[in-house]
Amino acid sequence: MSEQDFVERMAKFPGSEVKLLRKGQIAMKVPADKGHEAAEYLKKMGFTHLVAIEYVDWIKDNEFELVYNLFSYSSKMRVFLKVRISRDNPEYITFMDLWPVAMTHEREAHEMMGIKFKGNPNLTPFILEDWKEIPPMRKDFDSRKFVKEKYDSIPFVEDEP
Amino acid sequence: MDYTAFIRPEYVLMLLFAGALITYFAGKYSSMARYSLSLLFSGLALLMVALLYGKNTLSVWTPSITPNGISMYVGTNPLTWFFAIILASLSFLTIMYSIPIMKGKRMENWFYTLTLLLMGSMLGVVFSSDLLSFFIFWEMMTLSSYLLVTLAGKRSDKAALNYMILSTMGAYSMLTGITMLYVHFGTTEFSLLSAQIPGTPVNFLWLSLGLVAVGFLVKSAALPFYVWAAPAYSEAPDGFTPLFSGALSKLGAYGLFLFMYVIVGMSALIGMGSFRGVSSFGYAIALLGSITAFIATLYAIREDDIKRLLAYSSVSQVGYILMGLGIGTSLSVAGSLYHALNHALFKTVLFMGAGAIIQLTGTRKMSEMGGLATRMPITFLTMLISIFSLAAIPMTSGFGSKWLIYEAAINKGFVFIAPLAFVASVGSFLYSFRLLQAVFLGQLPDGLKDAKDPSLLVTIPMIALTSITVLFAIVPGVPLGAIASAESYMGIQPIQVDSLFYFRIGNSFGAYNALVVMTILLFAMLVAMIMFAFAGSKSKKVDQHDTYLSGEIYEHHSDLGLHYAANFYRPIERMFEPYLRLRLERTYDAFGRGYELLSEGIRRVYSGDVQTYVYYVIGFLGMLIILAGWWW
Amino acid sequence: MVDEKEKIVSEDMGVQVDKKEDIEMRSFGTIKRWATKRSLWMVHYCTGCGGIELAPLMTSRYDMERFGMHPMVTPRQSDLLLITGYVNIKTLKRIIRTYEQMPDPKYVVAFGSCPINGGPYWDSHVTINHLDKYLPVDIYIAGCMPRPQSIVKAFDDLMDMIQEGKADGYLRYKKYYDKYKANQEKIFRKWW
Amino acid sequence: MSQTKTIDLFFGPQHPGITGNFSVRVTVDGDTVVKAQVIPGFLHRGFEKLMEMRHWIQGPALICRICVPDPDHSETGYATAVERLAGIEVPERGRYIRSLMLEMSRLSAYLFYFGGYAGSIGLYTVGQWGVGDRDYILDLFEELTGARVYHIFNFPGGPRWDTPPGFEDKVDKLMDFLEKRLKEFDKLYFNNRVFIKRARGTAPMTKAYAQKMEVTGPNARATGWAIDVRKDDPYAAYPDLDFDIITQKEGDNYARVIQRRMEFEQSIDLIRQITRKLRKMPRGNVRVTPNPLHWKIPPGEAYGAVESSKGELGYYVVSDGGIGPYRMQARGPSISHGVQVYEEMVVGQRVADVAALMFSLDVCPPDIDR
Amino acid sequence: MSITDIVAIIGMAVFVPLLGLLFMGIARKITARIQNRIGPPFYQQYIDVMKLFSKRSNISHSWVFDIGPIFAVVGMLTTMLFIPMGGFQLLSFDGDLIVIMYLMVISGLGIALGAGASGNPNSGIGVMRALVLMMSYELPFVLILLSVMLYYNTTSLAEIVSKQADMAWAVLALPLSAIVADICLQGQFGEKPFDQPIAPAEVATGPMVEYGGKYLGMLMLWHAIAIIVEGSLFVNLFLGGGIVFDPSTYVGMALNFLVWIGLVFLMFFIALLINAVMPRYRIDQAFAFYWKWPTILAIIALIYVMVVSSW
Repeated sequence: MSEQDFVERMAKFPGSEVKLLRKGQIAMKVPADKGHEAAEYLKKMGFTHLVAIEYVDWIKDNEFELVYNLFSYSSKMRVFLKVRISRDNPEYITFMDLWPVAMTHEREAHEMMGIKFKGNPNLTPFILEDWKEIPPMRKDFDSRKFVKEKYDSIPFVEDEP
Repeated sequence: MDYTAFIRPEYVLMLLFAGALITYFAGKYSSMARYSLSLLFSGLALLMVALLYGKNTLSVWTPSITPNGISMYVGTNPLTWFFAIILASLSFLTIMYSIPIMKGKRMENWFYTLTLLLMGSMLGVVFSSDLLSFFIFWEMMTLSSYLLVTLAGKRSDKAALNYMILSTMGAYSMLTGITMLYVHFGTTEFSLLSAQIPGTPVNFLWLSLGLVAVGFLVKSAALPFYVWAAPAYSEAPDGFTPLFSGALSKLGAYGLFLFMYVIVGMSALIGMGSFRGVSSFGYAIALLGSITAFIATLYAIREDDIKRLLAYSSVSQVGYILMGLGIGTSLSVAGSLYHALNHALFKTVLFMGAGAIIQLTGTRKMSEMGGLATRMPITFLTMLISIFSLAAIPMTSGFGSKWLIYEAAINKGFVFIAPLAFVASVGSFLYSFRLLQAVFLGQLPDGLKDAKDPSLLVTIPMIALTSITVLFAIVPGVPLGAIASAESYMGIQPIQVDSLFYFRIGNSFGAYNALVVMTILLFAMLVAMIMFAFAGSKSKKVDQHDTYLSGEIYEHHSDLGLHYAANFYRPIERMFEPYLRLRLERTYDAFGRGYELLSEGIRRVYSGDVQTYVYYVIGFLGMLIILAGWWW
Repeated sequence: MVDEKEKIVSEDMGVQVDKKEDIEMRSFGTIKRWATKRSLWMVHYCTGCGGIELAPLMTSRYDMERFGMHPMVTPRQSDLLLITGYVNIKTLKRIIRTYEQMPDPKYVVAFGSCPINGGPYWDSHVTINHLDKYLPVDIYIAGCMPRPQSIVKAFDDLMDMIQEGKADGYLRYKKYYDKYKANQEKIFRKWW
Repeated sequence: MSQTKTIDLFFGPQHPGITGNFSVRVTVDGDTVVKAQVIPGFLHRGFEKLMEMRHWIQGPALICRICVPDPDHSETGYATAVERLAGIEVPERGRYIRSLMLEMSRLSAYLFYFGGYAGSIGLYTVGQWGVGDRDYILDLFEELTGARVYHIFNFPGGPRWDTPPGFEDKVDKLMDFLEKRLKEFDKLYFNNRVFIKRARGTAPMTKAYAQKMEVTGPNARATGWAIDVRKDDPYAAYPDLDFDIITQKEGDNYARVIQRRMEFEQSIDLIRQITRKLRKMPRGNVRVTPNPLHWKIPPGEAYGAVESSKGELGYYVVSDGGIGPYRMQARGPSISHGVQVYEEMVVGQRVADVAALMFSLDVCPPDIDR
Repeated sequence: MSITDIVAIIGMAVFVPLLGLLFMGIARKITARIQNRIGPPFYQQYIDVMKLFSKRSNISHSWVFDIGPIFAVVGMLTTMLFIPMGGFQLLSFDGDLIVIMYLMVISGLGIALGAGASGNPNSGIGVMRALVLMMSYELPFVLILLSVMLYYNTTSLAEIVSKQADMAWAVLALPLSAIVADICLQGQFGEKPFDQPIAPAEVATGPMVEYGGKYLGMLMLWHAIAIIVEGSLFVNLFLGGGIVFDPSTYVGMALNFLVWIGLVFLMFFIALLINAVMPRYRIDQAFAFYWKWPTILAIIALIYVMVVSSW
């Protein structure tokens, strides 16, 4: 099956916007409420390998983009399944039922971006410890300002006269 | 008044039986009277037994009710005295210890009455000098100990029943043997019997001695009959277990000593067949003893229940006593008697300590305790020394006895018995360390933060017994002196004891000089202490949670378990599990079930709920009758 | 975690004098310090990228066991704490716990640019930029990563410092204990 | 704290039985693990955030620090992603040099792996030999790039410069040496009866489980599942090289170690192919990069993956047309087999095998933390 | 007991730890050479002990924790004095092999107590492994001891040594026993493949987890003595106690002593070589190993002795 066939088959999924990015990489955008359905659809097409769940903060659109990076070992194709959710109340459903490893990726996205995944029982602190600020990977988190305020303000111990 | 006239064994017995009765009625009204009277009677009895040292008496009493003039004989001799002093002192100390431990427990009054009764009947067993009174006291002892086990309440009923049924089985077997002896020789008095033994047919001796031995093996919980021991020891009231394990289990060994060496005698025993200069009968007992020691050790390694662990340990240690007893040389019999003494000393302390800890923590599961060493230093130290004695560490008297038994076994070239016993001894390090680790070392649970040593009435008996253990480690000659006279009474060449110094035991084969070993140990201890105290700087005490957690922070994890106590020896259990699955209980159960099927008809007559073991007893009894009938 | 008495330190460390330690220093000090410098056991702890260069250092090419240095498992047994690279807050907590479990005298060697001033992670939200605000460091090794040769040189310098009594990080930690603790508390919010 | 039936052991962060600054809390009943909880994050530096504040060309300087034992794969993964996004074609010689570096890096990582697993079961000599031999590879890296560990050499557009003269011969000589050493390792290690006894049958992973849990790399191949990014999503010079995917069947510790040992041989073979090609090729043209300071990349997104020594290592790069990445996210191989797979597989193992399993899966904690 | 005896005892008590430390230092050097390294100087171990004792602070969990190192040194020091050492038969007539076997246990139990008191689960597991390992190698070892005791018809180690001087060395008379005993010696030394109790990657040095400073220094001394004691036990049992020359002259005595040192080192050296090229078993595998082949071989050796001695 050629790349074009895949694009056509994906385009059949209701509400999807499909784009062939380059050789072997396809982007497919679906509405947020159809994300899980689309993932199932793609999994049936042979995209069995969930490489990662990528998360992008499109602060201008006030949206988070979740990119489910799927790969098919049978046809050596890759598809970025994209859904966008609102930044104000970031919440999405878990994909753990399709790919168990999604649990870890979702844990990470929850911690770094503050997205809640309904159905994931394990959204506990993962990499950070005692983090009280806004999630660090968000675009509005200014890391340099934070460093200045937190670490650079601490005095040296032995700067005695 | 010449009170020495009253220092006779029969008066000891009378005192105790009367004392039991008085204590019962007095105790109904006042607990203070109960405590003081039971202490008084047992103390008095202990004093009298102690004063019996070196005496040889024999009294006859012919009751008018016996049809053909059977008389009852009671007397004392070195062998008897050796056991009597152990039994009496343990009974006294246990009663003392029970006062705080049994306070407010179920049927407290009965406990003291029965304990005095048990003390009387145990002393009766060792003092009796004829078959009939021996058997009567034996049964009294079984019954009173059975009742004591049931005192703990409902959960002990099944254990007590097991104990009773196996004891009954042993008693029937013993009775058959005794009857055979009586019918054959026409007398019950020991010395008369032993005079007639030479020249008796070997088969007859094998059968009668074997039947009698079953009764004793049951009591000492040797291999095929050990199934009652663990449940009975563990379910019995905490106040009774020290006596049960420390004293009562020795009587099986005493019985065997009595029948093998006093009644039958060494030459007749050898005449029954011998193996490398050791009588075949004795060899069988020794083999049984060593296998018991080994198997029971494996069971003890698996236990998490502190009393069951000690129970299996008891079974295993009694195995050593049987081993020395069976080999029957001068060294081994001395070792066996010495080990009986040692086991009485250390196991009593261990069960006492266990009882105190159970009372404190409210559980018997060792994995739920921990870190008590610094909170209960006296209990810890006494139990530690007792455990050293149990593990035969050379700074305690427990080493001397095991050393004698090994020497004897190796001297005879028993390549099966000696390694088995040695590995069992290594196994005893395993289970005794587990006890230490789980109860005294490791992390202290929050609930036990304000634990402290039990009252003086508990600690004094423990300290007393422990100091004897340490003392005998330096002067093993003292107990061995008494043992040597017992040996010569039994017609065995007495062990040579250096009467001046009491330190060195040994022969051409090997040697053990207790004084040198102890001196060097103390010297090395001094060196190490000096090194520890003066080299390097002082150490700072840290909290129990300030420990190496691979750098992790303790406070970040609320539910940490750091006390390694449960399933301690999992790797070794995994290796033995397939073999230990063939538990003997199951064999008995299977036997019982088979019998149940056979006696379907009888089942209709009885109305239902009858224990399977009962069938087994009935069957065994029938078998004995058939056997005995066939012989005559 | 430090007693009042222990805060007093000897004179050749450039601070106050304690009689007992002073005597000790004079009598066996030289031998003790010689033994200490020739037998530095380090905690088996790779906190960052620098740990990768410890492996060649421990093995046949650079073989630091020649100097009596080798890794020990627990902090209780060790003398030397190597901070091998950037320090993240989460790690810093463990480092401090480990450091406090080590017996005196103890030394800290910091690898690479990151513990000095943050290195390439100077603007990262989790790496502390100056390690010596929280722990006394005896020797820094600059570079990313420092080559094994420079690490060996650093250890050599540390040994000289120990012999001269200048490696006084653990004494400084005691002296400024309150200040160090205050800094640590500021950064952790929830201490332990 | 109430006394429970189980105890908790911490493997890490400061523990020899761990593959870096990482922590596992195992709950043990007797000596069998009943529960495990992975605690990562000790190596977290926020790379993805830092990258957003850097230029495109500054990437390799930072990105190589993600996984220390195997830094070239990180660089190349990032470079591949950016090249795909910008539509850059690397010259052939550049691609071959890249492959050469990757395979050398794989060799050095595997030598580390052998030592690590052997160390976890007590055979320290392998570690000493292996790391000693690894230093020769580092010497060659130093000759080629000027650095021992972090090379910062594989930029988007190609390697920084061409190989120095005579480099290919030196590489070939080293390969001969390593091949000889491998025979000694066979004697000492791979055929050691105690090693086989401990490793065989320990913590087996089935192919179905590997597929379900997205296990990649040698761990997946050890179960008999023939996947390899070098074949599935080719990059660098791999489409032109001749090699087959090696697999094992059992998927236990033994298979995982032997899988690496086989791939070690394969890497040596690949390097020989590359040096043969490099000698024939004209020198010079290795790189195409526009002016680095004003280099802008059109908006879009791309993913570039490489087969690192631990599994699939990929970079997802998003551009909004600026001078640096809008978003960059790394997909480390350990994110699957270092967290969930490990937590599940260690249950039922003995305490003795907790570290061994960790080393045999070759968990690389910085992959998870980043 | 004369003054010379006391001097000899004290002299030995000082000399043996130093010798053991030297052996450990040489061991590190040899291991380093096997691993293609230069290794520390041979006197490194002395420096380590000096450093440990000069630590400025030590920690303790409770007084039971302090018992560990004290008992370790006490037990080994005592055992040492009852073992013939190259012609020096200090107290070996006052305690036979069984006494020695049990004296050796004291230090182990002491360390176990101290380690347990530290309340660290790692040390608990380490102690468990040590005890299980002891139970593993003790079965074949006891069978071997029995074969030697039966062959020479004595349980006294001093007697066994002197009888070997008259007859052939036991390693020639009972080769199978010697092989099995050497396998057991590997476990007694705690060298790989039987170093489960201290396995760093598994239980982080097991019983020693919490010990540092002077505590660790004392444990190191204990280990130093233990090497000599265990090696010497083997040398006495199978290599004639190192007595080659006529012990009545001073020169002969001195030479015998040197031979003894050499033979003990030889045993340690063999163990080291195996140690350097072996990973460790799991503890249950070690147990299964010892209770299988060495035990079967030991039984065969025992049968051989019984057949030989009954002739």
